[in-house]
Amino acid sequence: MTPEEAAFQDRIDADIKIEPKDWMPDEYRATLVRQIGQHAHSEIVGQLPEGNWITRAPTLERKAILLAKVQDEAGHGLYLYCAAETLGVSRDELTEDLLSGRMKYSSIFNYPTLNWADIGAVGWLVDGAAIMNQVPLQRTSYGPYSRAMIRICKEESFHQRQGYDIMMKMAQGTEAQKKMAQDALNRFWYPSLMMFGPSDKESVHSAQSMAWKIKIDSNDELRQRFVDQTVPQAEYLGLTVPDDKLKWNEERGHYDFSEPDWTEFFNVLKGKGPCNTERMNGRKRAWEDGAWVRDGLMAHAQKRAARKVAAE
Amino acid sequence: MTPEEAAFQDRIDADIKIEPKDWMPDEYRATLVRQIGQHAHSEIVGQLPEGNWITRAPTLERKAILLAKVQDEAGHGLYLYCAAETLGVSRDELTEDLLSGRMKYSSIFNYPTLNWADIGAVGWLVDGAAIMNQVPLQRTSYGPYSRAMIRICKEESFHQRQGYDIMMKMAQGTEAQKKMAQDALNRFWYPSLMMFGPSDKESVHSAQSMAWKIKIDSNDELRQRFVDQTVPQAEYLGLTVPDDKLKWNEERGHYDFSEPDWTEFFNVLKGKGPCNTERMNGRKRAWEDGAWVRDGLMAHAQKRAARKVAAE
Amino acid sequence: MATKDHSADLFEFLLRMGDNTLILGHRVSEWCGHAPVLEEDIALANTALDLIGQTQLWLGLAGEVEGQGRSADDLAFLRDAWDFRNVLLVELPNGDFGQTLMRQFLFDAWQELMLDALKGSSDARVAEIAAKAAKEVAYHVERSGDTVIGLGDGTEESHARMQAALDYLYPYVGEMFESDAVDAAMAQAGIAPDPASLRDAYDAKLAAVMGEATLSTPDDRFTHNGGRTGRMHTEHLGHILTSMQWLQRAYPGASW
Amino acid sequence: MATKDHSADLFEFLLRMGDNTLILGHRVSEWCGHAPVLEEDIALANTALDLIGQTQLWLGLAGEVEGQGRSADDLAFLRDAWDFRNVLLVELPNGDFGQTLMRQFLFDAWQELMLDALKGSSDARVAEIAAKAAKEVAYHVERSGDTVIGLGDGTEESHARMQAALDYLYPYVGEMFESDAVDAAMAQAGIAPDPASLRDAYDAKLAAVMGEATLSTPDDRFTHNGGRTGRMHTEHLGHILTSMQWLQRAYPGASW
Repeated sequence: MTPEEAAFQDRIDADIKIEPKDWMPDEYRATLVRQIGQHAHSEIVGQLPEGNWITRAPTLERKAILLAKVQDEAGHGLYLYCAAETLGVSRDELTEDLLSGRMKYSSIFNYPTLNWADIGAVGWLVDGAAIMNQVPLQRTSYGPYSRAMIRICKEESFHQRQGYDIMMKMAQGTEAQKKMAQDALNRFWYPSLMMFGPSDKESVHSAQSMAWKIKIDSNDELRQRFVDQTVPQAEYLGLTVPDDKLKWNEERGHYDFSEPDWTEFFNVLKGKGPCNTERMNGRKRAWEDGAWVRDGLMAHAQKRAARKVAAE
Repeated sequence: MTPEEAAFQDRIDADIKIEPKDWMPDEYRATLVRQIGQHAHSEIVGQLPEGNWITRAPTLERKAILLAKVQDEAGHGLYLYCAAETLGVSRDELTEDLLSGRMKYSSIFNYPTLNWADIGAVGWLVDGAAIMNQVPLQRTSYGPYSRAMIRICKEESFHQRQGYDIMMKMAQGTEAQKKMAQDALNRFWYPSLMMFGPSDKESVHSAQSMAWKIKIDSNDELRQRFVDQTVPQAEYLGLTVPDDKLKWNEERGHYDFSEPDWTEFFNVLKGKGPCNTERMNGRKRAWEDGAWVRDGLMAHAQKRAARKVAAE
Repeated sequence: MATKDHSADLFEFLLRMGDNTLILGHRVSEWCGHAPVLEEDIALANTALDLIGQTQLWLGLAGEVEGQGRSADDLAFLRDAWDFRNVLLVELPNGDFGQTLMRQFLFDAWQELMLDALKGSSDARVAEIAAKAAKEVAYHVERSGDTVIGLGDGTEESHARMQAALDYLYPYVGEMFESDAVDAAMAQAGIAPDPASLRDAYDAKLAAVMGEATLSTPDDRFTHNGGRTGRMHTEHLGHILTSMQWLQRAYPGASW
Repeated sequence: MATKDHSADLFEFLLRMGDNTLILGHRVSEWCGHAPVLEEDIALANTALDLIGQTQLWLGLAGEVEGQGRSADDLAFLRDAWDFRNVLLVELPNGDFGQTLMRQFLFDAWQELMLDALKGSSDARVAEIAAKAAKEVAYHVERSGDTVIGLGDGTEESHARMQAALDYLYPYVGEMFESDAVDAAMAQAGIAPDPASLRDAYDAKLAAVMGEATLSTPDDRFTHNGGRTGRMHTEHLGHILTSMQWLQRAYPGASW
């Protein structure tokens, strides 16, 4: 470790935030760009499965809530792209990386939303898992990222409650609604467990990231925490978690549960999830169809600036 | 009148068909091209208001019937373009004329189909009026046109019966269905009357066209015939024709009825009907988006022909 | 408060207000996640959200005035096309981003004037909704106007697209200023202005924005109509309803 | 006839057959009036018509086998997405004309083989429907195959579009050849072939057509699935149903 690296690590160990102008190891910067960028992209792509139900939301109130939520997600994307920009990478560069497939987004958004209860499940399970991941990141070592996470977590927990509220309505509703709720849980349970990533034993980057406080808890710890929190909620809803092996382990003080199908996880990561193609095509189309708008607004801004100079 | 013209007129007066290779006056040819082309375009554009309900047809049977009908209309378009081609104008030329607005299609297709009963009304009233126009044209002087009309009329009367059958179901259905049926009649009555064109008194071309047997009956005669036929059918359905002045005139042996709003007619003709823009945009898009298909198939045909030559 | 004698007309007026915001809100919400730039995704979602919120107020009051126990949701999700009273403009397809923003500006500019007048309504409930909505709409019209200007006076392509959008949409503008017996009753009762009385101010606003945008407003004042009277909507409305009303139609009586 | 013991499986099998033709028929019918050339308008309408006609037969028999009084229309218009049993391939959007025809060919080629086998079904009703449908499908596959060849071996642009269509659609092909307990029961009863048994002939057909079309079939045999078991459809199916089922949902119990 060079003296610079040692000083850097001392600051982190002392819980002093790293700020954009501070020296930092290249690998720290690169890891952060990858992590923040991927998170930002997830917020953007994450609009699509929910957007799929905006035009079919069953009441005006539900439609308004869903719109507000999707708007928040775009806002989160914005915070995160700004945080990434402090590391010297522009939003357009990150977008190009997303569209070319060089950067990823959370695989969960490659699953379809097929009935209205899915919108509840996305809030309850997906946002629930996201919060589980994000809450510790409020204490992450990089200042702008930490501050973005603080803002985001506040809104996310609101979203999670709204999602749970939808599930509650559905679980207490008609037979068809109950069936929708169970169907949603069946389809989103394992993909939600996958959101924490494969077991840390298999993850190469984890140790360094944890030392740098870019990553705070292990994937398995977070997954266990999620299961422990979610199972009683499912029970309260009267829904059945689709796992025969799910059982409270008195000794461990945790639930035992089945691992998700990691083959499926890696397939989805490779682009073979149910919706990868649709999601990427959706984003590509938005970007390509919007080129004339971005160009037009840019040209106008330049004209205005030129006129202003000429007038001075 | 030149001797050629006189001989031509004699043939027509003797009910001998004019065939493609026969001599004919330029104006006869031009009038026929305009009339047949406009009729062909009407069949093509006429697919759109009905197509608007294919994806929403209420039963499998109704969907099948509607598909068969729309398919017939495209087929009619094909017969008519072929008849026009015998006069030396290609289908592509006619299509370009339609898309550039140089040629028209029947204004009735610029009215929207807004509820399922409209599909009944289109069959009953619009096809009904079309048949009224077309039956005499089976005897028109130009052979290919006459033969096309004979084939078309057979199918059209079938369509009209199907339309009336829908109206019957609706008129005998629930309160909402009855209301749909009445609403459809309210909106399609006057546009159907307009299908016969303005009063002959105002039409400059009529006399010559009638002498040439391109036009057989006067617009007003046909309109009266349509009203006389349709009013009892409406009564049988228990529907009210939206005309306060409608009344049986014992002396004339016909119904007295209100003229349609000819200002509206001329507005629609000028492109200001409710759906002119949508219809033309629909056709333009089909044509432009399909260019690569036409080019591709043409290129393939040429390659095949070239290969065949090379193999010989 | 002047409701008793005018309740049928007031109901109709409120449907017109609420159906406008409902259908436009629906259209705008179709953009979700597909805007040309992230800030626009946020702005479009925000606009849709405001419009749906206004719909809740207008249709909520409409149901109250009607007095037959219909909620805002009942009115939104259980009427068929012929019972809708929105102007045709708001039903038209989104087209490209330019067409969507042009439609938005043409509507926002009208809505701003209408709401401003409604703030002085003799019906306190109407005045209250108008006051709340006016704050949101002031922001909408500023934003949509700026975007029309930016794209109109942008590149050659953006200018051409915005001109095409204006040419396509302008023949639907006049309907917002048409008056009928309902409007006369509302005007007489001091509940709402005669829409025709708003046209001059609207034209001035349009001239200013289109001038800056270097766009030509068509001379022809011909207008399509039939939406706000329910006489004849476009074919688009029925398709909107198939999505919008799907769950309520497929699962009648369920609570969401 | 072997129905008694297998009626639940047979019902499921018949839904798979009928939902395939229903959903594909619906998709194809969306083209109405918008094809690149008039002959194609006719051909597409004709294909849709045949598919809807086959749907009436398959779903009609399904309702009969189920024995709960549901008609073909009830099954088509009153089930929600999760009860549909079509393969995902037929739900996918039309895209451009090339994508529509590529999807058609990939389905037609399977359907031809399936129907050919079903003509020898131990269930006379199934055999009869298959015999009728096979005649129509022989024409479909000839036409869609010729079009795939014509556009694949056409211009540079048409070639590129057809290759893109094949790349997009091929990962949905495998689902047509998957087998489960339902298929095993059908095969054992001699009612229907094991779908997997059709794959070799399909691959040969595909190789021949794609060869002539100068298109490259992807090597990867990965397949999306979930449609024919009902485990997980695409997001597209729900949107299809909003249109398809609109009138039956909005006006329950009416007769059309």
